[in-house]
This record gives sequence, C-alpha cells and structure tokens, in this order.
Amino acid sequence: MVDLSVKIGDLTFQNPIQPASGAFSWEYNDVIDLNRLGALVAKTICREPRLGNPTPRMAETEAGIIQSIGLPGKGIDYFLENIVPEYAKFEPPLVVSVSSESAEDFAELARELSVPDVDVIECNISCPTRNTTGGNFAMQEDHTKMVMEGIRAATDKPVWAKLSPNAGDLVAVALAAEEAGADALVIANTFLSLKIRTDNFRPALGNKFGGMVSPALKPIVLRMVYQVAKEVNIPVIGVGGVTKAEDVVEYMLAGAHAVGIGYAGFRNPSALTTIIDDLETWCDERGIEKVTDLIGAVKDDDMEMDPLVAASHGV
Amino acid sequence: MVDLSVKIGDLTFQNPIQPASGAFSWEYNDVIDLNRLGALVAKTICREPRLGNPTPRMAETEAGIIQSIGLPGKGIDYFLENIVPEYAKFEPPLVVSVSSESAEDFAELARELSVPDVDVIECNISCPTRNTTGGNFAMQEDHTKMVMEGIRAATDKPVWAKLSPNAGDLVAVALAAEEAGADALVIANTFLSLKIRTDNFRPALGNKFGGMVSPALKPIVLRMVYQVAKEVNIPVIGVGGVTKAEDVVEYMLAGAHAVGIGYAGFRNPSALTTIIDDLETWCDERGIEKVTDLIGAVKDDDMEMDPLVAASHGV
Amino acid sequence: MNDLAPDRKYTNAAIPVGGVDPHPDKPSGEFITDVVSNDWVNDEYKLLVVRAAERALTAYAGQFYHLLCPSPDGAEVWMRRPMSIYKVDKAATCLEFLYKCEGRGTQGMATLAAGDKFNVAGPLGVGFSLDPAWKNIVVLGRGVGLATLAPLSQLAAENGVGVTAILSARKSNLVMSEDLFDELGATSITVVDEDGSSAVENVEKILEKLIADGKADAFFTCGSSRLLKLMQNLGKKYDVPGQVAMEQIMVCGIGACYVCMRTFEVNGEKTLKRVCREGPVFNMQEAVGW
Amino acid sequence: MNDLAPDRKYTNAAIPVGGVDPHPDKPSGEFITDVVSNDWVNDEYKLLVVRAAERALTAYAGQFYHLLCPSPDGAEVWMRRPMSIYKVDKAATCLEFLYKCEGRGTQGMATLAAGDKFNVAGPLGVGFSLDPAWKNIVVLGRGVGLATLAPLSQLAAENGVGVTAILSARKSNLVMSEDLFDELGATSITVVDEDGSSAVENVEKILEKLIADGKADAFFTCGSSRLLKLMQNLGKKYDVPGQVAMEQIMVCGIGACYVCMRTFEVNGEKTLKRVCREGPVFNMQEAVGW
Ligand SMILES: Cc1cc2nc3c(=O)[nH]c(=O)nc-3n(C[C@H](O)[C@H](O)[C@H](O)COP(=O)(O)OP(=O)(O)OC[C@H]3O[C@@H](n4cnc5c(N)ncnc54)[C@H](O)[C@@H]3O)c2cc1C
Ligand SMILES: Cc1cc2nc3c(=O)[nH]c(=O)nc-3n(C[C@H](O)[C@H](O)[C@H](O)COP(=O)(O)OP(=O)(O)OC[C@H]3O[C@@H](n4cnc5c(N)ncnc54)[C@H](O)[C@@H]3O)c2cc1C
Ligand SMILES: Cc1cc2nc3c(=O)[nH]c(=O)nc-3n(C[C@H](O)[C@H](O)[C@H](O)COP(=O)(O)O)c2cc1C
Ligand SMILES: Cc1cc2nc3c(=O)[nH]c(=O)nc-3n(C[C@H](O)[C@H](O)[C@H](O)COP(=O)(O)O)c2cc1C
Ligand code: FES
Ligand code: FES
Repeated sequence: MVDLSVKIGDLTFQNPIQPASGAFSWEYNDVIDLNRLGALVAKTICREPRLGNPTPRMAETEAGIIQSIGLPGKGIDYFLENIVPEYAKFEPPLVVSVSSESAEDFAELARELSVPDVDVIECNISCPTRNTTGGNFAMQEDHTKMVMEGIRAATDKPVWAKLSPNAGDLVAVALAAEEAGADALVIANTFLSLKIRTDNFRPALGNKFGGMVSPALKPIVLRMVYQVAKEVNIPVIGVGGVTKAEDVVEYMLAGAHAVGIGYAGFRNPSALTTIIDDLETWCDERGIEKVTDLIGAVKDDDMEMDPLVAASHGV
Repeated sequence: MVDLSVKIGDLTFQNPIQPASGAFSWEYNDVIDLNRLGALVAKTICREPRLGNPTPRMAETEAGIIQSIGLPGKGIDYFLENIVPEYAKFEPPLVVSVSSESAEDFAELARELSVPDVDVIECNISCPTRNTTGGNFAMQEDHTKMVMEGIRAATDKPVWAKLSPNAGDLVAVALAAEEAGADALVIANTFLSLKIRTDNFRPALGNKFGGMVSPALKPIVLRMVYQVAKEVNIPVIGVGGVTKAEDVVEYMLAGAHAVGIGYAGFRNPSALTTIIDDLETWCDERGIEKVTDLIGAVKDDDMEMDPLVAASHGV
Repeated sequence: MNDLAPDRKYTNAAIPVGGVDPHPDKPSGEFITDVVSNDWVNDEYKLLVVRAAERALTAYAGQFYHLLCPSPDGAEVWMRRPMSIYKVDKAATCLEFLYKCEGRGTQGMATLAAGDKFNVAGPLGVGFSLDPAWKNIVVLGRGVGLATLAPLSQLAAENGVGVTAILSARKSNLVMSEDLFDELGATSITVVDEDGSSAVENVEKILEKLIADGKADAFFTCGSSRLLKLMQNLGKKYDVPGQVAMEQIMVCGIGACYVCMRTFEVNGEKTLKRVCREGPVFNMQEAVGW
Repeated sequence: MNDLAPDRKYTNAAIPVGGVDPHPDKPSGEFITDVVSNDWVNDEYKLLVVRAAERALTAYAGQFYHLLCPSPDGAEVWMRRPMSIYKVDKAATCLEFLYKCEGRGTQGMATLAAGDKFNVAGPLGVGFSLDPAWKNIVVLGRGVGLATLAPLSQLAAENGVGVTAILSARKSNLVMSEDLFDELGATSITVVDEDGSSAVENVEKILEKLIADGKADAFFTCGSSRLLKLMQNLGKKYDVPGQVAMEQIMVCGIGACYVCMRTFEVNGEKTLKRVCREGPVFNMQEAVGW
C-alpha cells in the first residue's frame, strides 16, 4: 500500500490533503473523521475581534462563487483560549492562519501564537480584499519580504506564506518569501473579482469586491505552482480547485508537496476524506509506493512536437 | 427602440457587440449575418508567416478550455492582399489585431496596416504564452508605454491596446497605455494556465502553457474593467466570459463601452447576433433609450451595509 | 488514453439508503436520498419527499438540511441551498421539504422526480426548544416560514403542548399546512392580504387576545420581519418569551466559513452570530430583523 | 428580485425543426434537432438519428457537424465535438451520426433519447469529391473511420461508381456498416486483428490485387495512420490518386481559431492547413499522418 505521508520542513503529515483556511473548522467533526486529515487548518484570525464585511458575503457566479467574508472572528485571545483547545482534541498537526494590517503586529501575533498546540503558522498575507499596504502584502515582493522577515524573527514555529494569485510576478514574490525565511508557500488565495447585479445595478456583495473560488480556476493556480516550484527550494502547497484525487496528483506532478481544499468541502462535506481514500487507490492501482514520488514528476523535458512546428521553433 | 450605437474615439459602432480577436473570421459569414455586428475583428497577425504552436492546441478543463495557438498565420503581406478584402465586403468597421516581438517591428507593422479598409489597429501586446520581453509587453507598465508610443507615432488610425489579466497592477499598465496615446483599452486577453494529464504525466498542450478561456472568469475580468474604467479617460472594451445580453449590461455598468466575445461564439455560432437582439429587448423592456446610458452606471456610491458592520467599518 | 473523462468528477462518500454508515454516532452526515415524490402544493410551493438512511432521520423542528440541488438548465448549481426540515416520517424513513420555487437552486429541486437521487447534508443547526413549563404556544408564520414552523407544532403536540397557529399569506390559496396544523390538533387562524386580515394591527389584536386567554406561554415565528417585530414588541410588553428561525445565505452550513452571519443584540450589546451554527433558531428578543 | 437565475443562460438562435430559417442561403447554420433514436450498434458504437430543419440536410459525404454534446455527469461539456455525417436521409429529414463512446462528449451523446433536443452546427468543411473519370474506387477504413466513408460509398453508388470497401477492425463484432456497404452494392472485404487478416502486409496484397484488377481508380481512407501510409505508398507506386479524411481537435469548426491545424506536404513544401476548413478531406499524398 502506498505511503501517503509527506514532509514539509521537519513536520510529517500523514497525507497531502489539508483543508484550506476559512473553509474548515473543528465543527466539521460533526460530519467527517478529522483524524484522517493531513492537517487541521484554522480560519484566519486577527488580533482584535472583527465583525467582518457587510452581507451578503457570497454570491454565485456563472461557474463558482465570489465571497468577501472580511476575516470575522473573536480575536487572538479568544482563539488561544477557546478554539485551539478544540483543535487539540484531534491528532493531525494544527496550522493556524493569521492576518494583520501591519508588519509589526503580524510578528507580534506570530509570537503569541507560538504555543505548544500550534504546529504551523500560516501567514495570510494575501487577503484579496485588503489593499497592498494594509494586509495584502503578497502583491509585491518587497512588502512580502518585509512582513515575512518580521514574522520569521518572532517565532521558531514553521511559518508558511500564503500568496496571492493577483500578483503579477508570483515567482518574484515567492522568492522573496523564501529569502525571508518562509518554510513553505501556500499557493494561492482567491482571485479578486466583482459581480454586478443587472436587476438593481448594484454590486452583488456587500463589500463590492470578493475573492473568486471555483474548480474552474485550477489551471491558473496549477501554472503558478509549477512556475514557483521550479524556482524555490522550499515546499509548495497547492490550493485552488481540488475536487478529486486526480487534482491532487496534478498539483503534485506540478511540484506541490501537498494541497489545500476549500470549495470541494463546501460542496461535499465528505469530500476531503474521500479524496484521501481515492488518492490511496489511485496510487495503489499504479504501483506507486510513495506519494512523494509524484512531486514534480511532470514529464515536460521532452515535449513531443509536430516535427514541422518543432523546426519552426528552432528545436 | 433603444439606440445601441456606441462611439469609441471618433468611430461609431452600430452596437457594443464585437467578436474577440482569434475567435472570429469572415468565414463566420457561413452561419451569421456579419453586417449585424458592432465590428469585425481579425485574428492577430504577425509580420512573417508563422506555423503556430505544437498540437494539441486546446484542452478542455473542469470549466472551460486552455489553448495555445501561437499566432499562426500567413504574414502581413498575405493578410493585406487576401484577407482584408474579404472583410471589406462587409459593413462594420474592421479591427485588425497585430502582434510582434519588438517595439520597432510593432510600429512598422502598424504603419503598414494603415490602409483605407482597416479602421482600427488592435495591439495584442498581451499574448500570454509570449514572454515579457518578447511580445507580452502588457505585463509591465514601462514595456507597455514603450511599445505603444512607437505604434502611436507610426499611424493615424485609432490604436487599441489589448491588456493582460496576468499583470499584477493592471491599472498602472492601463494608465501607461493611455499616456502613450492609446485610443481605447481591450481588457483582457487570456489567463496563463497549465493542465497536466494524470494518465501520462505530460502537459495537455503541445506548448505546455496555454491561455484559459471560460465564462467562469468573467467576475475577474469585470473587476479589472471596473478598476481601470474608474482611472482612465479612454474607452474600455470588456472581453471575457460574455455569453448573454446580461453580461454585456454587466460590463457596461462596470464602465465598458463595448464587449468582445470569444467563447460564446465557439459554443453557439449564432450567439453574437442573438446577444445583440437580446440586448435590444433587455433595454426596451426597461425603457433604456441609449445603451450608452449604461456605461459606468453601477450603483456603488451608497453601498447598503448591515448597520453594525457599517459602524465597524467607520461608515 | 482518455484523461478528459475525470475532469468533472466530484468526490464524496455520501451515505445511500441502506448503505453502511461509517459514522453512526456523528450528529450530521452527507446522505444520498431517494426521491419518493415531489408535487406542487400550490402555484408556488412544492413538497419533496425523500427516503433517507436512518441517521438522517434524527432531524428535529427548526433544524435544516443543506441540499445539493440538481441543475435546472444543464449547467452546474455551485452551492448547496439550506432548507428547513418540514417533516420527519420515521415510519416511512422519509424526510420532507416544503419549498418555494425561486432561483436556480429551487428550480433545480423542482425537476426531481420519483426514483432520482438527491444529496442532502444534515441535519444541521440548532432548532426550536420547548420549555416544560409552557402549556400553550403561539406560532405565527408567513409564506414558506410555515415550512419551518410545522414540525414545531408536531413537537408541541407530542409533548402535550397546545398550539395556536396563525397562518399568514398573500392569498388564501397560498396558505399551506392548514391541514397539517389541524391534524396535529392545533387551532389554526388564517389571515390573508386579500381581505386585509393579515394587517399587522389585526394580527396584533389576535395575539393580544391569545395572551389574555392564557394561550401564549411562548411565541414562535419565521418568515417575516414585520411579524417578528410585532411579536418582539408584544413579547417585551407582556413578558412572553419567544424564538425565531432566521435565514441567511450560506456556504458551508456547518460553522466554518462565517458567510451566514446576522446581527443580534445580546444584553444590550450588538454581536454577529452564525445562522447555521448558533441558529437558525434564536432567542426572539435578540434578533435584529432581516 | 432574482438576479441569480440568468447566471448560466447561453444565448443562441439555433433553428428548430419547422422553425423559420433566417438565412436560407447560407451554407451552414446552428440547428436544434429532435432525437429520433440513439441505439447501440455494437459494444462501443452508437448510431444517433436526429430530425433536422431542411437546410441541415445539405451535408454531403466527408463533411461534418459540430455537436453540442449534453453532459454525462451533471457538469458542462465546454466544447463542441466534430462528427462526420454518417447518413443524410432526405425523405425522413434526418441526419445520422455513428460514433464511438469515448470521453465526456460522446458519453454525453450516448445519453440522448428519443424526443430530446440536440444542438448541431453545420454542415462544415470540404468533403469527398469524385472525379467523373473514376469508374471504381477503393475505400479502406478502420474503426469509426468507416462512419466517415459510408456516405462516400453512397455518393459513389449514386454516381454509378463501383466501390470496394475494406473494413478493418479489432474484432469481427466491431465491424460496422458491412450491411450498409452491401446495401449500396459495394463489395466489402472484412479484415480483423483477431485472425491477423488486418495486418498491413495482408491489406497491401488485397489492394495490389484490386489495382491489378482495375478496381482502384482512386483510394479513400480514414481512421488509421498505418493504413494511410500504406495507401500513400501504393498510390505513389501505382499512380492511384486518393483522398483522406483527417481528424484534429477543434474549437470553432468554422475556420477562425486555427486550433485544428495539421501538417501537409504540398509540392515538396511543408505547410499547415485547417482540418475544419481546408478539410477534413485532403489530397491523400499531401497528408503527413497523424
Ligand atoms: C435555515 C434556513 C431554512 C430555510 N428553509 C426554507 C424552507 O423550508 N423552504 C423554503 O422555500 N426556503 C427555505 N429557506 C430559504 C432557501 O434557502 C432559499 O429560498 C433558497 O436558497 C433559494 O435558492 P434559489 O437558488 O432558488 O434562489 P437564488 O436564485 O439563490 O436566490 C433567490 C432569492 O433568494 C434569496 N436567497 C438565496 N439564498 C438564500 C438563503 N440561504 N436564505 C434566504 N434567502 C436566500 C436571494 O437573496 C434571492 O433574493 C431557508 C433558508 C435558511 C437559511
Ligand atoms: C472531422 C471529424 C470527423 C469525425 N467524425 C467522427 C465520427 O463520425 N465518429 C466518431 O466516433 N468520431 C468522429 N471523430 C472523432 C470525434 O470528434 C472524437 O472522438 C470526439 O470529439 C471525442 O470526444 P469525447 O468527448 O468523447 O472524447 P474526449 O474525452 O474529448 O477525448 C477522447 C480522445 O479522443 C481524442 N479526441 C478528442 N477530440 C478529438 C477530435 N476532434 N478529433 C480526433 N480525436 C479527438 C482525444 O485526444 C482523446 O484521446 C471525428 C473527428 C473529426 C475531426
Ligand atoms: C468562504 C471562504 C472563506 C475563506 N476564508 C479564508 C481565510 O480566512 N483565510 C485564507 O487564507 N483563505 C480563505 N479562503 C480562501 C481558501 O483558503 C482557498 O485559498 C480558496 O478557497 C481556494 O481553494 P478552493 O478552490 O479549494 O476553494 C476562503 C475561501 C472561501 C470560499
Ligand atoms: C482559440 C482562441 C484563439 C485566440 N486568439 C487570439 C488572438 O489571436 N489574439 C488575441 O488578442 N486574443 C486571442 N484570443 C483571446 C480572445 O480574444 C479573448 O480575449 C478571450 O477568448 C476571452 O474572451 P471570451 O471569454 O469571450 O472567450 C483567443 C482565444 C481563443 C479561445
Ligand atoms: S454557512 Fe458557513 S458558517 Fe454558516
Ligand atoms: S477548429 Fe477553428 S480553425 Fe478549425
């Protein structure tokens, strides 16, 4: 039987399937067995209690949804006291996602989150509805470097940087995060989007802009994971449009060590554990002994070309 | 009955519906009445005959397609001699899309295309599978400025710049194109994407990367059109995911003067003329007298907020 | 050599009727139910009856299911739709949903026919609760809000609590559940817009009469902001406790995403709560309308 | 107040059976056909018969239709699928398609049942042509390639041209159209992998015999690179002209997108042509395999 475990930094995860931040909470234990997941990932928390954005916070689009939740939550103190213990009842490592509008506060939050029950600090530096100077640091490499350096200095926990698909030069941002000391990169957050209702001429979301989420976007995020994984020396976690075991394989072939799943778990609460089962079957049927053999195994070094076209491309 | 005509620069188009470059040719006259379209838009041409990219050039994804055609064509001489006369048989203005890997050649091509039967030169500075220094100038504002300035100096025809959704700071690129003298902006080209086949571990396209096209992407492009239209003083043409009259309305509300349509015409060859009909009906049913009244008419200045949340946002 | 076929597969382990239940002790699950019937109740509402696995039948009044609606038009419906449980028929191992055909999701539901499969997740949320001290309660519902209140009346009947049901609708032919309420021994009063009887002032009179008659140990409502306000005012004035079932657009339905929040006023302080997790049934006095 | 419903509407003016044709003179159109039947021909192939508007019936051998396949799985099929016209039945105003169930598109087609609507665009492309000088032709097809060659044989029969059809398949129960070819008065020769008769050497012998017997004024093939090469070689050697129907993945089907290109060798120079517009039928000697 295939060995599904993957290592990211010094931490071992029993399989490469993780929930995506904001799409999961310990309450999913009402439906599935959380101990089967590769990791537990808490929703992004901020320092102060936040109410989040005006409703409606979600609208369906032609092929997916846009959402703008606005990082509501009861703040870090409540989180450490009441939520972390809920996650601690389960076995998989706990990844805590955190966001802030200033680099100093970000570092301080990371320090405060460095408690025994927290295994990884995921830095949500890419919330699409925040602006580049107020929380969405991942649009620009210098902002990314600055904020990640502060966090790195503040904690000994593994730190992961969650990057933005809205950045123009994602590879540069990724390299900046690596240089600043990130242990892994999570690619990607949501695509900044807008829907206008034609019945009342108003934006469909209370917050106007929202982040788009859809299986449709997988090829774009996959391209980003592929480009980044070729350039960095730290693990990449692919997040975007995973709805089945083949998608996990595709991300791993492109260079990802693991995947995060959001939408699929909304559509089918039992999706995550089923994808783990299916991935196991997929590997076993093909005699793949370690799932890590898939990482970066895309065959792209001998692209078959139409001979005539190859000639015209100087190959 | 509603007046569907729109002006872009000095040119009047009988309605805001145009085909998107690469998704249309005079051969569509076999199926629909080309004289009903707002404009005719020829596929991007280059100086030399080009064979284009290795096949397969298209693959279906979860929700859309990725494609990498590679701008095949018989070159500008053949185009001027044989293709322009085919388009000249029809009444709507002819928009000619052009691409090159160097700014000098781009300008020279624009000069050569400045013949009477050509009404607009659309500068495809955003082909996603070209790199930033070799044809995909629209990733960076300085490249955009440089290439568009050369073209502007070379021709008196209206020049439109087709921008890239892969740019990180699209507003900056748009402002650069405007400053360089572009008469209008076409937003946007396709999203750089990758699909890897899990049966043979190979990229699904012969050219590895491809541009994604799907109605799913409309909210992302709509957001770009909205952001850019707020900042520039030249018309914007929205291109991405239009499949019905309501989508045209949505783009116009966001600030577009017109829309380009690709995918919908592939799916339904009779889509474009039907969308024109439906748009007319939509406006008539609502007593809208001029379709131009819709441009930028989104009601976003008095967003309704949950009172509590509004307070927390300082409103 | 066909890699395209799996492009659109979704993955789940929803439990079919008669299937093995991997988690018999969990409060909620993803189930594949069998459609038994799906008939029009009036011009706007349909009643869907589905047969479900045993654990799915633990739903109680006020809880909801999150439904994966089929497409009405050949393209996907991307999000589930929350729907109150209208009736749990343990004998027939059936769940019933009463719904109004509105947008794509419910229009898709309307296409379901006997024999079709239908994926439902639940039961979810916190439903109605009855204080043993209450002998008589009043339920006031408008439109499809009655779908949510019907099983409460059943619960009350089972606990020997008397129910007066005030059923409000635009037109008399849109009043549903009258028979159901009658069957359960509830006294039902119908008010409609047609003859003005549904006017707030008139409903107010009816409620005050019930309070005076000792028939209103608690208030329950769903489906109308206006009627909620009325009950809140009377409840405050006459010290009648109450519960309200709220609605909000949902994504997860489980408490993870914070999409479904609404404003509540608890001890004079405003706060946001998740309709799917802390609700959909809330203390009536805490609700801030909708 | 429901803006969500139009989210997934597609727009078209496809012409239904009996509908007004806005462009009676145009060579191609978008049509909504009525499914008459859709039956299995063998384990892998189905025959779809649809009734179509008059103009849709102008298709001739080698031309194709671009089909908007329904979904096999509740999610969308995003691109049309090209399919040769298998038969035009003008009397019954029907089109027929013979297809192999492969991926999502053809699996979706397989779900069509009598009474369903099916959107087809066409007829498209350049089909087969017959030189009046030809008295006897040889068609050589493998697998579903026969679907493309069948109407050619009909065309030949109508023009008094004799046809020898060599039908190649993996197993004898996968040989289709034998009856059809027989019906048209063609001499059909079946070769299969099972007994080795489909081996290139054997087919070569059969073809050389036909040439020697004066039965091969022209060659036609479809469906196998290997057999194309064989016919090209023999064609060159014995100066037999020929035509081949090529396949390629398509997007527009009309000539606009340049997705469907293949390499051809014209007068010793390599060039790319659009399968949908310059083809799908090409001069056999110009094809560079596939
Ligand atoms: C806990 C709960 C229980 C419910 N019980 C029932 C019930 O028993 N019967 C019934 O008919 N309806 C019920 N609803 C409302 C039902 O969920 C919506 O009518 C349904 O989601 C609309 O889906 P649609 O695709 O048909 O419409 P859409 O096209 O999605 O929307 C149509 C209209 O309904 C509104 N709407 C969309 N989703 C919701 C939602 N989740 N809650 C409230 N309004 C929404 C939209 O804003 C829009 O105005 C309940 C809602 C909740 C939250
Ligand atoms: C002009 C023309 C006429 C054709 N006539 C027929 C016919 O009469 N009967 C028939 O069964 N098939 C015919 N084909 C092939 C048919 O188009 C493909 O089998 C079909 O598109 C596959 O769709 P799918 O969704 O089932 O498979 P997919 O899942 O899309 O693909 C399955 C396999 O088929 C290949 N394929 C996909 N599209 C095409 C294509 N356009 N051409 C060739 N291979 C493709 C893929 O590479 C893949 O290996 C024809 C193709 C062309 C170009
Ligand atoms: C409702 C919702 C809430 C989200 N909240 C967060 C969040 O708090 N922090 C974060 O980093 N990402 C958040 N995301 C983004 C997801 O983590 C993930 O990046 C995205 O959904 C793409 O993955 P998917 O395609 O599997 O859904 C949220 C997404 C959704 C749909
Ligand atoms: C097959 C194909 C070919 C294309 N070729 C070109 C091209 O030559 N030049 C160009 O500027 N855009 C090209 N595009 C992009 C389209 O013009 C358009 O920007 C894109 O398809 C988005 O619009 P849509 O969602 O309406 O399809 C092409 C798109 C497709 C699908
Ligand atoms: S719907 Fe996700 S928290 Fe309520
Ligand atoms: S499929 Fe578009 S040119 Fe042939």
